[in-house]
Amino acid sequence: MLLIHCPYCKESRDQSEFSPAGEAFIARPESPEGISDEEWADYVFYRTNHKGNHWEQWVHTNGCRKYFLVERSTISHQILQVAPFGARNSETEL
Amino acid sequence: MRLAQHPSHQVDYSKSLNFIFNNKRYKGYEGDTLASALLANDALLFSRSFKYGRKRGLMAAGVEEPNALVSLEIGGRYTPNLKATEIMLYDGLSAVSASNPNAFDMRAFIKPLHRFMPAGFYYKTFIKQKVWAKVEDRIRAFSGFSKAPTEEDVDVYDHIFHHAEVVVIGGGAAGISAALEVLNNSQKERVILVDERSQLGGELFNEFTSDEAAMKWHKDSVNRLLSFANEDSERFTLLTKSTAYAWHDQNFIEVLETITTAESLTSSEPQKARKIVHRIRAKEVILATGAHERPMIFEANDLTNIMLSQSVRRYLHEYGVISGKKVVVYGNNDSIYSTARDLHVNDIECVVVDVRSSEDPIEIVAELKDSDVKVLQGYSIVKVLGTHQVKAVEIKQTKLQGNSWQVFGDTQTLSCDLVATSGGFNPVVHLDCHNGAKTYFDEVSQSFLPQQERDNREVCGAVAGVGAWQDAINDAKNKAQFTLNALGVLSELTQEILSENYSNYFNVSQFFTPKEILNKPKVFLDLQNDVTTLDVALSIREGYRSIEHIKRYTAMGFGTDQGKTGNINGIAVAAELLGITMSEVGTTTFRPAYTGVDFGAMAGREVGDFFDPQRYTTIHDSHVASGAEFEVVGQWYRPWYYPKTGENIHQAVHRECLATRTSLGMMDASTLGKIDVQGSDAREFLSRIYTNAWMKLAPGSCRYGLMCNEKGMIIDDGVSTCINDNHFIMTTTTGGAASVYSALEMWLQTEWSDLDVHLNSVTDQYSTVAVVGPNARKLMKLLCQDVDFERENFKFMQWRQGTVCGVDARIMRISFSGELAYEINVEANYGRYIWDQVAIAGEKWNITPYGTESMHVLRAEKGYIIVGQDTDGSMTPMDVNMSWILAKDKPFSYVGRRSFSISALCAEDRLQLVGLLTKDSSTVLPEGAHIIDNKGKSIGYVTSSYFSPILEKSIAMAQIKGGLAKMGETVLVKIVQKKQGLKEIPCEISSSVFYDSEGEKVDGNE
Amino acid sequence: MQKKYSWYSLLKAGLSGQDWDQAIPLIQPKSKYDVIIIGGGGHGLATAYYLAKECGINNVAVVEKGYIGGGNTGRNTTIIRSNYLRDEASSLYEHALKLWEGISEDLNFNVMFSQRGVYNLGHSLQNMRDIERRVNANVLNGVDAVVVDANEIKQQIPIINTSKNARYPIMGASYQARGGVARHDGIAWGFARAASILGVDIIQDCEVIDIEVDEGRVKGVKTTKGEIMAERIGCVSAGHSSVLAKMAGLRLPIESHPLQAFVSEAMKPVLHTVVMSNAVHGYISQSDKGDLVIGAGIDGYNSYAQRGSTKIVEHAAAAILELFPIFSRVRMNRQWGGIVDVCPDACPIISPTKVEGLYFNCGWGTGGFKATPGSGNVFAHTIAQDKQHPLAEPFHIDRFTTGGLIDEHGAAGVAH
Amino acid sequence: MGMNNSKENLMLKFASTFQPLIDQEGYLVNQNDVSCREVVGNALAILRTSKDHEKSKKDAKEILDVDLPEELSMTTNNVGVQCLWISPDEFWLLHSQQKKAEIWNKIESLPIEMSMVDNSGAYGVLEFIGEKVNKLLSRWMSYDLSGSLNSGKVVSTTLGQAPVIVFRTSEGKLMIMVRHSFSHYVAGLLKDSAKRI
Repeated sequence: MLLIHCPYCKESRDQSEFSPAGEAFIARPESPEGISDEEWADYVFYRTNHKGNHWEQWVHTNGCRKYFLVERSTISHQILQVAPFGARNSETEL
Repeated sequence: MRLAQHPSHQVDYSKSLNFIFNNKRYKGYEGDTLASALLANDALLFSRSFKYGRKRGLMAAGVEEPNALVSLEIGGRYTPNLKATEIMLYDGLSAVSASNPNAFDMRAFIKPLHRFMPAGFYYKTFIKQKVWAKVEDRIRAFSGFSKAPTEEDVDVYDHIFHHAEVVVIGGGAAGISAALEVLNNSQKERVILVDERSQLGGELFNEFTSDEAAMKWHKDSVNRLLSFANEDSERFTLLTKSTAYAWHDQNFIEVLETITTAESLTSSEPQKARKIVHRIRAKEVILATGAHERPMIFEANDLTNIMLSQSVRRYLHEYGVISGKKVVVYGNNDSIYSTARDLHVNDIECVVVDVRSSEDPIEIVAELKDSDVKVLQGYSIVKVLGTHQVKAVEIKQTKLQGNSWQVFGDTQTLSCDLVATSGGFNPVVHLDCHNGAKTYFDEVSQSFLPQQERDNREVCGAVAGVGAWQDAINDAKNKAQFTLNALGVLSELTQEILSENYSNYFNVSQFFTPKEILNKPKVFLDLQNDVTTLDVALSIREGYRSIEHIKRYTAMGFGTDQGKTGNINGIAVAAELLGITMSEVGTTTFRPAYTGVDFGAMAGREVGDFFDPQRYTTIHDSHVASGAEFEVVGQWYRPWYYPKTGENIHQAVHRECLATRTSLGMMDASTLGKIDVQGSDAREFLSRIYTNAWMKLAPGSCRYGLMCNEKGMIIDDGVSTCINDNHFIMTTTTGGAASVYSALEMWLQTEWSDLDVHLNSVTDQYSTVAVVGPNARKLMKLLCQDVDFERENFKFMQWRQGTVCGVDARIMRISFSGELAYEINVEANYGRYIWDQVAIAGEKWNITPYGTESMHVLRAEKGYIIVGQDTDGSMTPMDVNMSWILAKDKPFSYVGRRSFSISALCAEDRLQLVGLLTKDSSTVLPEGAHIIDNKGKSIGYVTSSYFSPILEKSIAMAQIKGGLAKMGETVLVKIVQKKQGLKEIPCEISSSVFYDSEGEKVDGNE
Repeated sequence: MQKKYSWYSLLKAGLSGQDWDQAIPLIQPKSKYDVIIIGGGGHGLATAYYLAKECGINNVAVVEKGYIGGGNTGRNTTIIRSNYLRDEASSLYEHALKLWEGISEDLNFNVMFSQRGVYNLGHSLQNMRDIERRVNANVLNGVDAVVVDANEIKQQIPIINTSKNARYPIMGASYQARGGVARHDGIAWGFARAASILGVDIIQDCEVIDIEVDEGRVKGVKTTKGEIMAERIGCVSAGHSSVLAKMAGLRLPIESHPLQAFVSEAMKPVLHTVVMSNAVHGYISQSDKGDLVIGAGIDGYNSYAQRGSTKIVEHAAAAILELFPIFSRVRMNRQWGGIVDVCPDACPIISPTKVEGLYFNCGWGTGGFKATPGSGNVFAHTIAQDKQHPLAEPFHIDRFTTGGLIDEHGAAGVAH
Repeated sequence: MGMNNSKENLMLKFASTFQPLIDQEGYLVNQNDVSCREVVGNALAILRTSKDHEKSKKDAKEILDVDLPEELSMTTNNVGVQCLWISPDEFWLLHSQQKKAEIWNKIESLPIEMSMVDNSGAYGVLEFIGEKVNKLLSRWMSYDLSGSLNSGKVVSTTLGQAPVIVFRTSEGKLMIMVRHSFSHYVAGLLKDSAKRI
């Protein structure tokens, strides 16, 4: 079981309080009608599915109900850092 | 036999216990294990092996024991496949061998055929599917150890969460020392010490007869620990009879504690759990898990009374038991001399055979020789003589040439009745490897050691390759200091000066795997699964060369002992045969559990009623009182129907539906999800997540909404109420409540954080009583005076705030049946009261409570869909003929809209929801039956089907390919299950609105 | 020439000290092949076998980064059935099941396919509606299936708990008699041996570190054992598909998740069929060795670690006790995890890609083992003809763009 | 009609879902080392605040006379309204039924970006007393009760599979708020585990 630090509660809690919410930094297209089916499919279905350090979304379901960002190794499960939502918009840019 | 009493013995000679093994009565003492007690009674045969059914005795004294499998007790306390070495004796214990060594055994009977049944035998035989199908069950009958239980467990199991700064795993010399070092040098840090045995001390007991200092250190240290446990229980927790069986991510450690050893207790309502799983979240972990001794290998090494050297010592020291009078102690490391010395001290005749020809003999060897103990160095056992039990050993001279062992010279025979062997020690690295750590092969100790550096973890003592108890104690203090530093606790290290009487057991020579022995039959590596050196050779010869392939091909290490003693010899043999080093061969992966964990313990109390929460409305008890049958929806228990005495479901539903359509019905609608939506952007938010328009919905009104996901598929629906321009209350389906709520939060927080909207779940805040039927208005007028119920003043799809029977209520005029209906929402605590008041006041109209089944019929008569029944996650609003609910002119591209334009979602032959009327109106279609085309292929299926009491005919809804364009066409529903009577039922595709298509009923009477 | 497995050869070997040939020869890669299959699991080895046997392409290499059958092939609960809901899926899985029924003879290697029947339990009214719908669809598609009620289940499986008061009472089930289990290593080794006999090179401990693409066409692979060229490359690496895709500059509609399983200590036979329950997430059968083989649910987070959350395993144990209370004192012996490649519509991708000559067979999620021979068979033809095998057509990767999903999730969840 | 349409004696009509589960003295669990009883008569208002935390604090103080706590803690004002931190923009005002009207009269004056929701009917409040409270709860709670739940601390977590709010009002007293629909489940767990501590 992972031990996850909630950036809003500012405490580490057992994984059972949280729910994973998928890969991070997948923004909804500004104007869905303006893009091709390929681009739409890429947003809805396609994923990078990193092997290694991976940014993902978690929600503190049974806690403060906030969504936040987690950088976690999908190889070792080690959590490298967490961030409140919107603190960064991509793996690099802060 | 039992030796004279000695302070090192951990049995209480004043408490004698009776027990039964294989139907024979025996006596033992408190503190005995089943194994030690049987040895004391000279009962040496324990069970039979897996493949060849060979008779087997004890090899070890702990959890590494491969042979001594038994089942314990009977009935609700019957437990299969326990190791006799892990069962603490209690009065009245009753056990039988997993497979009885004294009964006839087919596997042993076909001994002459064994040579034709090598590893991988079954891959090469019974290749015809038909033949395999015939023989498989007969072959299966031979497999397995104990019989399965036949009754439900009478005991219960608990889980307990712990949080500690330091967890020390292993209560031997190192573990004790480490725990003490941390406790002595810190103030508030919480420490947990875990040990699998009932007495702290581990292997240290083995030193007691030869070393006063060991006994004294043990006594003092254990007392110190116990006083910590008693005086500062918040800070120090001592878990004995507790095995750390798994180490998960972020130092989450699971420990199985055995509470009641007396399995024969007979209480139906146990006051104690049988076992407890402690789930420990630790900051720092200190591993002091020790090492398992491994045997030397030689021909016929599976005969009874061939035991591990340290196990012989352990039986000697802890239980005062020895199973032989004339012992050959054989091995490749210094520990064998300690064993010989202890035997000699106890006046047991012994000979030492050491494969190593020593240049500089150590002190203890001299001692032994002085005391006339025969010591043969540079000799090896090549074969054991005897039918089932050891009678003698054949030895030959041995020398190491380069990297390979040579065996030469004449064969000598030494008669003996017990062989104690030691091939070195395997550090117990299992836990460390559970969450990803690696091992490396250490040439000095000839063993796989845990990787050096690791965050938040230290290893000390034997598991770290430290081979003398004195060193282990100081090593542990050292590592404990590192742990303290990691916790930011500053303290001074003080080394302990212990006895001079010193011997390093990890002086081990290279694995003894000479060709002369590897090529012999019956040189066993895995005794439980009968894996021999020849099997490993065959595996390699056939190209299964990876150690994982060898394991799988030969089944080496698959037993209940998980190869704790045998695997490493298998790796050594593989290395020898492949001509590579042991570290190149590597180990197989270590996985939880370190030792077996009862399913019951894994589940804990989350079984039966606690397996999953049962959620009730505040009106539940009333439903129970009126004899309702319940339907489970998500976690909710909803009334399904309310049978009167003698009624079946059809009669009850028929009555409920007619009463509702003709007069008055009532239902508990409290389980629907309710989400309070507030903020200046509440409207905008609703119009983004629902497909229809919300900007103009006036306060005081309600509106139905359909929710899709980005794939364009329907996921939920419900009515939302406009309280004011900035405040709405949304209802969701019962099953969808949680997922919808978190989906909405996700949109708000991750995509639309600019919107000023707050969501709050108010599902539990309200009890909802629906009053349904032509007489509903009359009833409401009775119950509530401060609301004007006249139809033109309180219209359909409106709501009013009022007082119902003195309780504040939000009354919504909405309908899921097409009848005049009101939903009374009150604070949950008054739900039961309102329900009762409605029932009383409704009596004059024969008000009838109805459940989900009637609700389904009533809504189906009107063609209203149920998300999850008429849709399945792959239906668009167009598919269910609800294009009318798709707003065309919303500026924002609401969720799912973009997908509607994708080609496959606009295809004409998609499954579409339509009505279906059987030509014979009395025939009710089975739900799930398929509609076929003229080729007999499925073109859709029936989603909902009922006999409509009010229409007195069968009605159904179905998904049919291109169905919306096929109105009026006749199709065939094919019944393909014998039970339902094979037939083809002609039906007409119709509108799915079967009743009151003009919608006149919704205003009720007057 | 490889010795054929038979009673005669067993007898001979028994008398001559088990002198068997290498079933899986130790081979160094050549510099060029007609086809390279990346991934030495069941699906990859099957693909190579059928390329050689049915498509006349023998110059094939299977490159495996570890040991063959060491991934999901060796980590699943070996359940085999074909009673899927959608026509496209059931046709594919039925094709596989038919191959299973003859595979041991075809490969001259007993993979111990045991057709002991598979029950899929229903615990709610909606479960039962879905079961009715699925079973009827199966029968119309010529797939053997039947709906059984709680009493019939109890008769066949006396140790199962059919009490109405259970938290998730058993209301009924779908039953497929031809379904069952097989020996997971057996299918990998059987295909490997048979493929080697037909000239396929199986190269273990050979990790692909890059896929070489030139002007939209695949050229070969860089591996830990050097560069290997090929005009056509088939990727069959389950959980690692996204990693390979990245090497070729592609993305996939796939996430890798942990899926866990565990076995008990071996007992005398007591459970003679396969029981699955999606509602409580417990899947169980008893192996020929006698241990209970139990599958758990899937973890929600991405992982390549081959381990998952404790909670999921413990829940599976609880689920099994709901169904079989008598197993409470039986002990879990070993627990492990695989990496499953999950597709949004719970159906596989068997498809060419934007890169010419590069094909992917992935996205099998939790259902891959049962498809092993069928998957390899249709993928082999897809690679050989550079055109999807008819049964594979619906599983083109483009379906995620055109919307032609094959939703096998069934009911989205009970709701009223 | 003989039906009581007045707003008097509402308590007569009040029925908590814990009511069928408690003993005569109102206890779910009543042992010498641990006790658990339901505390009725509470009202609960959920206060949601804007992104401008400072302004929200000011408004809450001025309009509602409550001090918004920072992170996982609670405040109590002079008229006994307890304000619990649930999330950065969510605070629960726990108060007596008598205070309810008073608080709700102020809602009109709340700024638009703040909102309030009445959830008085949604939760049952349980009071735990005794030295074995942590021991009992640690059977079902992963949270570090002994190490982290100091007096005045508020955490939302799970008890078994039920979402709950836990807070320690004083050294010896711990409160848990349970959604009504989970009351049978939670009561069952507590009674069962209490037998074996």
